[in-house]
Amino acid sequence: MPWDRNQMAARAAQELRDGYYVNLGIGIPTLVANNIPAGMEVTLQSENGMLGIGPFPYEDEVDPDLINAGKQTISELPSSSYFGSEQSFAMIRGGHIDLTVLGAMEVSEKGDIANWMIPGKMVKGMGGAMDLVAGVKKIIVVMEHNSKGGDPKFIPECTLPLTGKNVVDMIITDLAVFHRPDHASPFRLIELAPGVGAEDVRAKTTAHYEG
Amino acid sequence: MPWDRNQMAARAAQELRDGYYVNLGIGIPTLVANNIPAGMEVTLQSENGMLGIGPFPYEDEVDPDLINAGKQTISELPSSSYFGSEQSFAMIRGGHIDLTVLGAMEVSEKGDIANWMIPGKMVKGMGGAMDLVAGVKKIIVVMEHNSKGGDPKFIPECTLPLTGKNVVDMIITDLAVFHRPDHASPFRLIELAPGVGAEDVRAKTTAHYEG
Amino acid sequence: MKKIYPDAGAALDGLLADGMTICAGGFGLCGIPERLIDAIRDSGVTGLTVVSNNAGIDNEGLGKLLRTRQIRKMISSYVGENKEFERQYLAGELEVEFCPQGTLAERCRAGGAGIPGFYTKTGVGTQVAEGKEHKAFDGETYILERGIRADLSIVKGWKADESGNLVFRKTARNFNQPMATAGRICVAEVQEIVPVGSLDPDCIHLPSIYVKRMVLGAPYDKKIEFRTTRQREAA
Amino acid sequence: MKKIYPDAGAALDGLLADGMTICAGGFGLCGIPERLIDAIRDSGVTGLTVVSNNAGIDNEGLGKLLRTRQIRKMISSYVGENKEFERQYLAGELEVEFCPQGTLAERCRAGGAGIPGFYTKTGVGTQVAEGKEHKAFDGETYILERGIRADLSIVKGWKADESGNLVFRKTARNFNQPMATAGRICVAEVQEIVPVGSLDPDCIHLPSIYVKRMVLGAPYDKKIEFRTTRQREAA
Repeated sequence: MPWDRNQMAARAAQELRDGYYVNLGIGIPTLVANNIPAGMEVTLQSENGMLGIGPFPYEDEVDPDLINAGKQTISELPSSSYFGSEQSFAMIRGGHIDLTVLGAMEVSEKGDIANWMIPGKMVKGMGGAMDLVAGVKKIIVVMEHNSKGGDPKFIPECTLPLTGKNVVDMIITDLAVFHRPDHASPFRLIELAPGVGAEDVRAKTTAHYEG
Repeated sequence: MPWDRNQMAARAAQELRDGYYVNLGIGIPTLVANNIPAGMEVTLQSENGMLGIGPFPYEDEVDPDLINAGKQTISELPSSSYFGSEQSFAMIRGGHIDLTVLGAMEVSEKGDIANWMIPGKMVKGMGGAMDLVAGVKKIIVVMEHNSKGGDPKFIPECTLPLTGKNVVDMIITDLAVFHRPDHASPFRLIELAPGVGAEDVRAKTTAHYEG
Repeated sequence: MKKIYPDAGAALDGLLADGMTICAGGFGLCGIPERLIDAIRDSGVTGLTVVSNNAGIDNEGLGKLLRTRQIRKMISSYVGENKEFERQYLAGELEVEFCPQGTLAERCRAGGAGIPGFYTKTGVGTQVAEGKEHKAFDGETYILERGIRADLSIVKGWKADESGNLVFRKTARNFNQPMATAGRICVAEVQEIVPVGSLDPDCIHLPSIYVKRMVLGAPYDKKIEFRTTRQREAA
Repeated sequence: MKKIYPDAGAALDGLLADGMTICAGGFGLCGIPERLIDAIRDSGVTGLTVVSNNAGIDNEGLGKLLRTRQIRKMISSYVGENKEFERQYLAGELEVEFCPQGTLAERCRAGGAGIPGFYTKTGVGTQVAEGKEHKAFDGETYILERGIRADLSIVKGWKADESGNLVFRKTARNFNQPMATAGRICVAEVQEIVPVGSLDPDCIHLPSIYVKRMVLGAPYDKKIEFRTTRQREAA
């Protein structure tokens, strides 16, 4: 049985380590915050200028001056700090963030990622995605294994405009987990969702991978 | 009668304007602070990370955490702010400081300045001098017209290693004031110390200048 | 040297010209210079290039200047949530230069710091890198990005003292800090102006040197794009 | 994740190696990481390259590591006020790379921000420009300067909370801020450690992400290089 959205997020959460500073993308990646193991200290960064994101606020705590990168109202923690966008991205681009979890439309077998633009559709812009994939120490993509139309999303070569080239370290889909130890190595299938067979995954994937 | 050190500083102070942000070098330039016209608001920057330098502290106010770029103890003003060295020099290099007054060993007729190094002697380093001459909007040099040995210091070509090339806007010596409206123009003699003749100045200067 | 102006229109007096470039602070609708945007709209100035992370939403923030067609070009990282923007963009009436968010923040900081260009890994191998100089440092490839200098910066602060020292509040700081430094002149609107000496000199986010003119913008009716909340658990 | 170590030696445990590069905060003797310098001296590590605006004075600050000959190379903007430095330098025992103060601050900030190189006007036409790439932007000439990354940063803060958020005091901030970001790991010593929640989140000078280990260094006997005072006027 394939993993659901929350299970995919839980799988990504297994990659967290005590003391990590982490940036979570919009969508499934946001759910990783609900799956941080008890007793583990993980600090969440928001690229609009905050370290230490708290939960959504209670109705009477909503503050227009306190939002996350998805422009949602949030709350602060006792350990939070605020800073400007130039400092926020100095952190991201300077390699100080340990891990980011992002969604994607396509990932190639070489670790390229496309998640910001579909030509011919309205283009909204890349926001901070290109900075995150270029700067963060470890890049995890969480995405459905196949598109709604059934097309593979882990593919030999991205067809959409790239967000970053040779940057992805791990791919978590609803069917399986792929990982590579460094950016010169190919991806390896390291885990299957319960009841999903390696042949299933192979049949639904066009990318080359090991294992 | 040539100007004394304080008179030279007073002449430099005539270039101040209300609302200016100013950086003063060590030595005679420091005396400019005592000559700010009454009623004029001038804010002094210290490149070690402070805007709004106050006077030297009273004995019981001395604070090791509060020094100027000359490493002297100073005091703060109600309008003071502190920042890091990267921000301090972003201000200087970004053209946000209106005026700097600096000492010099030599200035050339093309506006080059040498004030950091004498080869063969112990070299202490340029500190922030190269940043100041490269970034501040207006550069005023205050120096003796001749060296202790009687050699001209405003000369055709600097003989000492440069601090900056084609950067000086005004030269105030004990004998005269030279100015140029832009960095493509030659210097012009615009003022003489009382009792000093234009021929005196000409005889004691090897640089070409107008007027 | 009085920096305080009676209203946003007065604070912008003499600073606006058709075809100029403006750096604007804010992220989404958080920490945007509302009063100054209104005053720019009322001035009728046109052909603007606006450097701002976002473009507001329909009729809020910079959306107001899009609606009046005063903006010719946007330099932004993300412009969703704006139908009028979409219409003008797809109709070819509005030029857009997409710039990664971190590159945009750094370009403005660089411009303000006298740095005309810097190298970054962000965007290497993507459309963003096309036509830009590539250079290898220690075996890795980087692209050259340009510092941005603007004719004018408009920012929104929380508190300012009378000398122009400014502090921001929570995530409303965002792009206001780098944008303020990139303009040849910066005008700030704030929620509160306090006497000199009221702010902690160790906690000034934007030193007075950057703020040449300011205006008290309060009261503010701050808009929220996505109000997300949680429920208190029953006792 | 405990970041607090019992003493400076413990905080540096496992981080020191001969020939490494260290970024050190401070300006003159103001805001220097005294305890960490002492611990480096006691460790006996040698062949160090130290990036620091100054080199201390005789037997104070980095002067201690010069005296013990643990430093092979300094990257600094100003090294006056140090006889032992002068002796080693003139004897060719110590290598020195002079770097303009603003370029040094920017190089460390750049290194910490993932920028391997940037262009600046500072030093154009001087010895500092020799051998460096020159490039024209909008008709003006600039030189390429490199970002600095170090194996270790050592800084001195005023207060830290238990999570590693750090604030500095007055002009003791100086190079501590950019230096802290340039090291692959940063160790901070502070005068006071306060509980999480005690510091204003809008006024954190160095967010906790940069501070991996810290130690309470108090009590401090802060040295003053030039004690200048004025007299109270008689009443």
